[in-house]
Formats: sequence, C-alpha cells, structure tokens
Amino acid sequence: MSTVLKVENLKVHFPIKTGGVLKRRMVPLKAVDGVSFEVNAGECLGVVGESGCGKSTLGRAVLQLIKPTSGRVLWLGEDLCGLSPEHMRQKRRDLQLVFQDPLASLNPRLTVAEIIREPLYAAEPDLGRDEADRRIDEMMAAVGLLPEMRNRYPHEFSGGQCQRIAIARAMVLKPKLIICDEPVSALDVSIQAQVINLLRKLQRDYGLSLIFISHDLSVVRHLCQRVMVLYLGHMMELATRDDLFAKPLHPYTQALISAVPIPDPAKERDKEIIVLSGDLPSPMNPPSGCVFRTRCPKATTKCIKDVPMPEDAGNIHTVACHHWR
Amino acid sequence: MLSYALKRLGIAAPTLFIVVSLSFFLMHMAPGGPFDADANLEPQVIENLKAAYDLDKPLVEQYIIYVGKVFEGDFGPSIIYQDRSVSQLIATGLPVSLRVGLSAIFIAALIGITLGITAALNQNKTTDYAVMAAAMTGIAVPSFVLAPLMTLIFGVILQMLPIATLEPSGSFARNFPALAPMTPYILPVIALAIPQIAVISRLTRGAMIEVLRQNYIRTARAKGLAEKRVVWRHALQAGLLPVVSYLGPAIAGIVTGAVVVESIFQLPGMGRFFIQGAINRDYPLVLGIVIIFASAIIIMNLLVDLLYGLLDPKVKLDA
Amino acid sequence: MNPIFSLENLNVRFATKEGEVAAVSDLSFSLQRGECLGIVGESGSGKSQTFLATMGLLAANGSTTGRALFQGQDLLKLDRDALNKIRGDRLAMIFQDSGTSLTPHMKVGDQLMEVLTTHKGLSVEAARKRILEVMESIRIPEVDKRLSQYPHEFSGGMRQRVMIAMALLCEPDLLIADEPTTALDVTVQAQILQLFKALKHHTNSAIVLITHDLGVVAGLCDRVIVMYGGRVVEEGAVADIFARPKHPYTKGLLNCMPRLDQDLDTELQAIPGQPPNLQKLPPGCAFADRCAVVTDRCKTERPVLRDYAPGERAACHALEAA
Amino acid sequence: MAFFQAQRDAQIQLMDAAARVRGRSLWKDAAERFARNKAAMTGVVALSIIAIMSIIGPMISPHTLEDLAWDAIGLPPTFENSHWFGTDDTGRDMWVLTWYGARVSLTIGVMTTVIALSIGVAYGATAGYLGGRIDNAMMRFVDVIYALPLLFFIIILVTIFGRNIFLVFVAIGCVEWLTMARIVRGQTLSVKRKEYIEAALAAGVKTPTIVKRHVIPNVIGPVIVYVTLLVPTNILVESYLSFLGLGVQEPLTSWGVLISRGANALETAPWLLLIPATCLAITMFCFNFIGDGLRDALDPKDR
Repeated sequence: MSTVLKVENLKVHFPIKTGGVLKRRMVPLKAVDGVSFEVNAGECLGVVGESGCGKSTLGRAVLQLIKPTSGRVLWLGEDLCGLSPEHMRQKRRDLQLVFQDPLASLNPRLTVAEIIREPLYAAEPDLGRDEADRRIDEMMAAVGLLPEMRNRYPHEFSGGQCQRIAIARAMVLKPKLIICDEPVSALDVSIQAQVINLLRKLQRDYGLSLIFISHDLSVVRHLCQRVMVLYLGHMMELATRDDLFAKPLHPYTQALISAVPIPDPAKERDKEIIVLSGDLPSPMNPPSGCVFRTRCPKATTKCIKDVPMPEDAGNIHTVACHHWR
Repeated sequence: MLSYALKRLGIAAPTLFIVVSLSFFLMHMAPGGPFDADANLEPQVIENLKAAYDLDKPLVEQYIIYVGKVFEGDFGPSIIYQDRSVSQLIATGLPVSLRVGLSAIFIAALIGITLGITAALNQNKTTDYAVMAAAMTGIAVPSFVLAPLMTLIFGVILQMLPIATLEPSGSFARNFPALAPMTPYILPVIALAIPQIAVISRLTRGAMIEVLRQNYIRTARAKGLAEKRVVWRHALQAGLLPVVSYLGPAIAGIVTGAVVVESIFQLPGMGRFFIQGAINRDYPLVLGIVIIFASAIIIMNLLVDLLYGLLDPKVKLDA
Repeated sequence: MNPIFSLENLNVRFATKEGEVAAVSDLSFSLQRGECLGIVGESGSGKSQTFLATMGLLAANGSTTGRALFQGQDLLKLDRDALNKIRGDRLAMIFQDSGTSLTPHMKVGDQLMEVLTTHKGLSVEAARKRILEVMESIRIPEVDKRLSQYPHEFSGGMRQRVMIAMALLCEPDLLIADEPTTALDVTVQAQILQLFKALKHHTNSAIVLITHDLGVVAGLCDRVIVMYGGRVVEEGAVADIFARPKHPYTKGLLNCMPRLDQDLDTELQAIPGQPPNLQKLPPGCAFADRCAVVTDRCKTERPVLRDYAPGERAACHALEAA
Repeated sequence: MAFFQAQRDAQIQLMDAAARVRGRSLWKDAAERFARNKAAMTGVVALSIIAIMSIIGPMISPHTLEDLAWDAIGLPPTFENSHWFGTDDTGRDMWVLTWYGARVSLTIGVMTTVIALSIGVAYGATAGYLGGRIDNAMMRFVDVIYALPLLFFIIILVTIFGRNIFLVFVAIGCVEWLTMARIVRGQTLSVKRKEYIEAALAAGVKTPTIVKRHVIPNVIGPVIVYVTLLVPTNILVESYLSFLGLGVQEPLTSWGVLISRGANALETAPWLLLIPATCLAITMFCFNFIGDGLRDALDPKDR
C-alpha cells in the first residue's frame, strides 16, 4: 500500500485579539496543534471529534485553503505548504473537498451543469464544450442524478440531491483524494445512507482516497478503514477501525464510543455509558499537560504536568495518553 | 465602558481635526474672497480688511494661526456680521438650533418607535397598512414642501401658530398660555421630525417583525407569559437595536435638515448663519459652525453607541 | 385510566404563496401519566409542528383543526389568556436550538424567575430557592454566578440544561422535548440523556420526546410513534417496534442507519428517493414511491391506521393483505 | 441492429428533451415576484410616464421655456391658451417648466447615483475582498466621514466652486457613496465566507473567475435595491440645494427650484408649489415602492 498523503506535525494557530484597550494582546487560538498522519492510496481515513476539536480546520489546512502555521503536508512526496498559489492551483485537480451544508456549498445562481463544469474548466481551460458535457453527464450518472437535472438550480433540489451535485463537482476531475467535511450530518437519516453508499461506491470504482471528517462514530465506523480521534486540536488516538472500536485505548475514545446511542432498546438500556463531566475547554486557553485531563476520569497529576506523546501500542495503533496501559 | 468612551473621544479629536482642515482648505482653495461682492470698497480698504482677518498671509500660515486659535477656544471674528465674534454668533444661534433639533429627534424617536411597534404587532392588518402608508408619505413629501404648506394652513389660514418669529402668537398660544413659549418651535420641530418619524417607524416595524419571529419569542410564549410581557420584555430590546444604530445618522440628518427648516421658518439658528456665511465667504463663521455641528454629531454618535452597548449584552464595548 | 393528553384528528395547514402545505394530517394518539412517548420522523414529517400547534405557537400563516385534549380541556379552543395559564405551568416544552431559544438580552436568572412569578406567584426569594433547587438537580455548577449571566456566556450543553430547568420549574404534568439533544455533541448528548432518564424515574410527568434519532428513542421511551409526510405510519411499544417493525418505512429507517452494533462491510440499505413534497402529497400513500413493497393500490388509495395488536397500529396496504 | 438503432434514437430524443428542461433561476423567481407586486409595478409604470413626459412634455406644449406670456401672468391651470399647469409670476408656462425640471432632477438623481455607485462599489468591494487590516483602515475612514455633516460639505463645495450643474453631480456623488460602500463591503464579506467560494477555491478556480461568477452575482441584489433608494435621496438632496438657492441656476430649472419659488407665492398661486411638489412626491413614492418591491423580490421573507 502506497502513501499518498503524509501530514507531519501540522499546526494551525489563529491570532485572536483579546483584552481591553490598554492591555490588548494577541492570543493564538490553537485550532490544530501538532497533528501527524498518513493516508494510503484507496483508503478512507476517518477523522472524528466533537465540535471545536479542529477537524474542519485540519481538512482545510491540508488543502491549503487555510495556511498552516507550521508543519508539512506532503502530497506524493511534495510539500504543499511551500507552493506558490498558481502551482497549488494546478495541484488541486487531484485534491477535492465536499462540505457539510450541501446547499450553502453550491452557488445559488448557477445551474447544476455549470456547477459541475467549473472545476473542469479551471483545470483544463481548453476543453471542448462537447467533451465537457460528456464528462458532466457521465459524472451526474455516476452520482445518481438524472440528465434532465442539468439546467436546474440548487434551490430546486433536496439536501441529499444537493450533496450529490457537490460530490459530482468534486469527482468530475477524477481526483485522487477527496476530503469530506461532515458530508452527511445535515441530511435526514434515510438520505444519509444513500450518500454513504454513494461515497463507498465511488471510492471503490475510482480507487479514491478519502479523508472523512465526522462527529458521528457509527458513520465513520461504517465507511473508514482507519480512524483518527481529535480533541482540542490534538490527536488522541489513531488506529484501524476494527482495533479502535474493539479496544479503544484512550479514555476519550472510550467515552465517545459509549455515548453513541444504539437503536436497540435492550442493548441501549444495558450498556455502560462513560459520561464525561463538563464542557470542552476554550482552545484559546487549553489545559496544561494533556488537553483532555479536565474531563478525563483517569486524570492524575502527571497529566497536568506532562503532555502525553503519541505512543505505538502495536498493530499500527497510536495513542496519546499516560494511562493507556 | 468608561475606557471605551475615552477611546472613542480619543478618535473624535483627530476626526474633528480632519473636519477643520478639510473645510479650511476647501473654502480657501476657491477663487474669490469675502470682500469681492462689495464693489464700493477702495482697494486700500480691502487690503486693510484682509490684513485684519489675516487673509493676506500665506494659506498655510493662516491655517496654523486658525488651528492655534481654535485650540484656545477662539473661533475668530465674523466677517459679515461685523463687530461680532463667531463665538458670540454661535452663542445666540446654538440654543435655538439645539432646542429645535433635540425636540425633533426626541419626538421622532418616540412617535416613530411607537408607530413601528404598533404596525409590527398588527402585521398585514389595516393598522399596519395605515401606518406604513403614512410613513411612505412622510418619506415622499420632503420637509421643504411640508413646511410652507404647514405655514399656510396653521399660520396664515387658521392663525393658530406664529410664523417666522420667535414671539409667541396665534390662537394656540392664547388658548394654552402655559405652552405659549413653545409655539414658535412647533412647526419647525414637526417639519424636521416627520421624515425621521417615517424612517424610524419603518425600521422599527421591520426589526420587530424579525424579532417576533425568533425562537426565543416562541420560548417566551411557551412559558405562558402574557403577550405584553413577551413584547415589552423579550422582543423590544432586540427590536430597538437597528433603530438605535440609525439614530446616529438620524441626528446628522436632523442637524443638516435644520439648515433648510431654519431658513424656511426664518429661525435665527445656526443653519441660517451657516448659509449666510457660506454664500458670503465668511470663513471663520462657516468653520466655527462646522466644528460645532461635527462635535455635536460625534458626541451624539458616541452616546448612541453606548446605548447600543447597554441594550445588547453581546457587545463588549471595551474590547 | 384517563389519558392525560390526547390528540384527535389533528390537522395543521400552512398557507403559502405557492399553495397550502399539509404539515400534519389526521393525527390521533393519547398519552398516559408517567409515560414516555417518542415521536420519530425526518425533517418535514410534521413531528414538531404537531406540538407547536397544540401549544398555540404556530407561525401566523398556520391553522389547526381537530382536538387537543389536555386534562380534559381542548387546548385548541382556549383563548390566549386561558392557554397562558396552562403552558409553562402544567404543560412545558423544551426546544431544539438552545442557542437561539433563550432571550439574548435577559439574564438567565430573570428568564427562569419569570416562569415562577407568572404561574406560581412566588416571591423573589421563594422563586430563587426553587430555581436553585432545580438547577442543583440537573447539575448546573456555580448556580449563583450562572444566574446573573447572559445566555451567550453559556456553552451549548449548559444552555440546554437551562431550557430543561425552565421547563421543570413548575413540575409540569406533560413535558414536550423537541429534539433536545440534536444540536449537541455526543458526549454532551449523553449527559442530557442521563438527565432525562433520571427525570423519568423521579417524576410522574408524561414526556414526549421528539427526535429523528432512533437510538435516543430506544434508550428512553416506552412507546413510539413513527411519522411520515405529516401522518402516523406506525405506533407501538418500543420493544415491539424495534424488534418487529411493521411498516416498510420503519423497517427502512432501522435498516438504513449505520450502527455500532451491526456487522461491518454490509451495504447500508438506503431508502431510495427523496422525502415527500408536502405541497403536493400524492392521493395514495406518501411513502409509495420510496417503498419496496409498493402496489398500484398504494398510489391511489391512502392506507388507514389499523390495530394489529393491543397498542400496535400501522398504516400500510401490504400489512392488510398479509 | 435496427433495434439498437431505435433504442439509441429514443435515448437521444430523451436527452434532447432533458436538455430542454430549464430550471427556474433565482433571478427569474425574483422577476416574477416583482411582477406580482402591484405597488412596485404601479411605481414602474408611473415612473416611466414621468420619464417619458420629461422628454416629450415640453414638445407637446405650444409654449417654450423662453416664452414670457405678458398677458397671462400668474394664471391658474387652464385649458385656455394651453397653459395646462398655469403660469408663474413672470408668465412662463408651468407645464414646460415642470417637465424641464423633471429632466434636470431625474438626470441629477441618476448621474449622482452612478458616481456614488462607482465609488461605493469599488471602495466597498476592495475593503471587503482584501479584508484584514486594509479593510479595517478603509472602514474606519468611512466611519470618520460618516460623522461629518455632509450636506455642509456639499454646500461649501457648491457655494465656493460656483453653482454649475456638473459640480452638483460631483458634490452629491462624492458624498453619498458611504452607505453604498458599507453595503457592498458587508455583502462581499458575507459572500466571501460562503462555502461555495471555498468550493471554487478548492476546485482551483482562478480569482478573477471567482469574482465574476460567484461574488458579483451574489452581491448585486442588495446593491440594486439600494440604488433604487439612492436615486430619490439624491433627487431630494439636489432639491434641498436648489431650495436654498444653491443648486442649479437659471435658465436651467429643477423641481427644487420650482418648489422654492412656489413656496414664496403659496398664498397667491398655490399651484406653483403644488404641481412640482406633487411630481416630486410621486417620483419619491415610485422609487420607494420599486425599492421595497425589489427587496421583497430578491430576499423573499414574507414581511
């Protein structure tokens, strides 16, 4: 299995102004703080975490839509962070993005065909009209849109169909990697399944790599081969799906998994739920040591003092916790 | 909040400075001068006059002298109203303008907000349509049309109110002697307030309708609160926010509108002095009035922003 | 036993420029004291509008027919003053989006206080004592400080707790929770669901839980109603519905959810097609064009709700045939 | 073979039919909503009539702007002598004056708005698109200017630099762009944050294309609405100036000039005020109805 994307120690800090008139200072909001991972060809990597954990920022930083503060993003061995805007623009045909809110991610003034055509013309300005139309039709068929929808506008479609349009736009250049940022969270349950199945099919048919960002563990479990858990901009745990769900090592992962409701009355009422106390701390003022320690049932003084480093727990299972053993 | 006010006043100083400089150079850059119109004057007399007002010096020097004096609170002598300083003229004109302007803004806010709320609570009913039609009329019929008409009707035909004088007269003053001193101001204030009433009522209506649609209004109703409490305690404060932000421009509008209204009703306020000064190139007078009006607008805007901060807890004024 | 709350042939319609929208049609059910009823459906299924209508909270262009009996009184016939005596007191509702459902310019303490002063006529001290008691019970820390803060100073989970506290202040006989955890993170959702479980054990109130998440229903509810296109398609005890769903839509919902307890690498059995357009509901079954067992009859004739066992109802032609 | 051929033909026919299915664009929706708005459509019709009359009105009349009818001074509106709107105190025909005034007032309203539009859009779009510190500085400047008594500046400008009509354009236009700049900036900022812009960036679309295809079409709605409200505002500002004797000068005339003169003769010859004032008021109504109609059409929340 070959690695297509390698992210090393990626940090994204946003400067935030705080304080009054007299003692104004800039405090960095550490949205992503030293995250490293790899994506293999044809693989789907899940990124899970709750709101504010930096997962969306991570996706955009990989695509250079947000400039990373430091770290490297190696795409097929080449660091994307150092590229000129024009050079990066050319790389974009291999790297695409699908958003959470399907309607908001489609320009309301353009027709479906125009929306899907846009990346085509951006990457291949000399493409003939017939050829472009052929590829648009092909992709619309692949995502399950009828040809008569070509000249319609996004507001005429339901959420699920809009997400299909967005996926067709991302797929039309046959990219090698798509980053999906919560692509099904805004959809109804019955439509969610359609989109998940579509993504699985596309991944298989086109040998696509996916980074699937989501807060929904059951969806991630269904779709991804490996899963990374983020908390407050830090990687908590990274493992193959089977490993992670069978024996989660990090207390946060354990809590997350136990909190997912199971649609089976007997199982749901019997299961042990690890209820975390309190709320997510402010990323502008993260806890010392381990960022999770304020809500962690296993926290000790060591967690206050020392930042836990990602450790190899065997079987390509990485965990950042002082107490995983 | 105090630090915010101080900071805003800190910005106000350079703003005023820009105003003064801009007005100064604009006025002096133009060809001609204050004594051109008077053809009877001997050239030597004009030279002496110019020297007396420092107009013979290079422009930059005049500017430095002027700014220095303003800094000491001296706006210099007026040119057209001889033997009177600009400060004296302002001292006679400002009370009149303030009385008219502040009354107008107060009445405009009070009536405009009341009408707006009434319309919003009766959305798409007759009351709503009536209020909005009246508001549209208030916007479409400008004050310089309204003012002569009101003068004709209430002053000339009905003989109710005095016109073009500060002396109380007319049937209204006779019937209500206690209110007699107010009578000369009634028509100017109405003329100034009506366009603003129209705008404020439309704004209030729109904002209230928007607020009444919010989820927290639904929560308040679900709690079983009386509709009165829902409107006054839960909706109004947020509904007033756009109105409060509009009050800044409204004050500027009333100040400038006063120029027209004062000249129609021949009130001896700042507006009349300004027009006279501008037409006759009375540099010190025009500059002095611009400074006063600009300061008034800046201070009122600051008050409006502080009020906004009080109404909206999410606004951190000192951040 | 008399039901504490029952709906009879409730219809909710919205007049829009594009025509009438049938949000809820012929809805009937009843609810016993101490019971927890789950209402499940996707967006547009009419589950929220049903209860907004009974609370008198519909948008201005909405109209309601039918009866909504609460402790013997028809809520739909009450004028606003009479309704205000009941809602917030014996009948309380918790809304989904706590970020926008609390008045932003009022201190949280004041918003809680007014419920008690309005309904119970309590003095400020007595009301404050009661607020502290309720907030204690739902574990809001630093209550004193919290009461003088504004909603935007609270986290999403904390705001939702305030909403719950607000509903519980008068110890309502019926508590309606409209998607109380949808906007929250899973770990915070777990906290809130735990609260609801405790609540169920400690009060005798009836609870209606409106949600699209079958997992939440499974953990909390005794009975469940599944809605589709503004109508009830299936109703039954939670254990029965999850074990033996009758209606094809209920089956579809259960099968299309990715779940942590299922076998991996099976394709999700998605329900094909799109949710129905409430402006142009078909004459037959609203689910017909997404249904796996559809017949010609489904397209022309609307299936009626029939009892299949005590407390078990469903509306499907295929069931009648079987 | 024939079978496959037939199937292919059928398929092509199907595709052709499909291609003909045109969706309803937001513009089309808005246009239909606007056309259904009776007040706004009345405004369009009335305004068109006024605009046409401003062109052909003086031609219909047998009188000209220069004619001074000594035998008919201060005549009320009458069909005799074709003085349909009467005559003023120097015997000039009010019909001709009113429509000449309309020409000037409407031209000034439109020209000043064009100037304000160009400055405001350029300024606001630059600030909004660049963002950050530049945006901050640019908008701080606008805030400062906002705090000035702007009519005073116009007055200073026109009194000092002479009162020609061109200067009136420039003076009003240079002052009235502030709100436009704010609207465009706010709109640009909000569009810039939209996900479809990010999607276009992620797709590798070049910046000029993004501005052309994504930013401008989505910013333009509120700008159009504001334009329809700025034209009457500027007509009014010119009328203020003319009323004070600072606007356009004889022999040119505008509604403001006519109203000013009419106000002085109100007791003896009320039509001299009422006719131009009515025209002005109707124009104000029309623009405001059109503006409201456009706003409701482009931003359909039922109000």
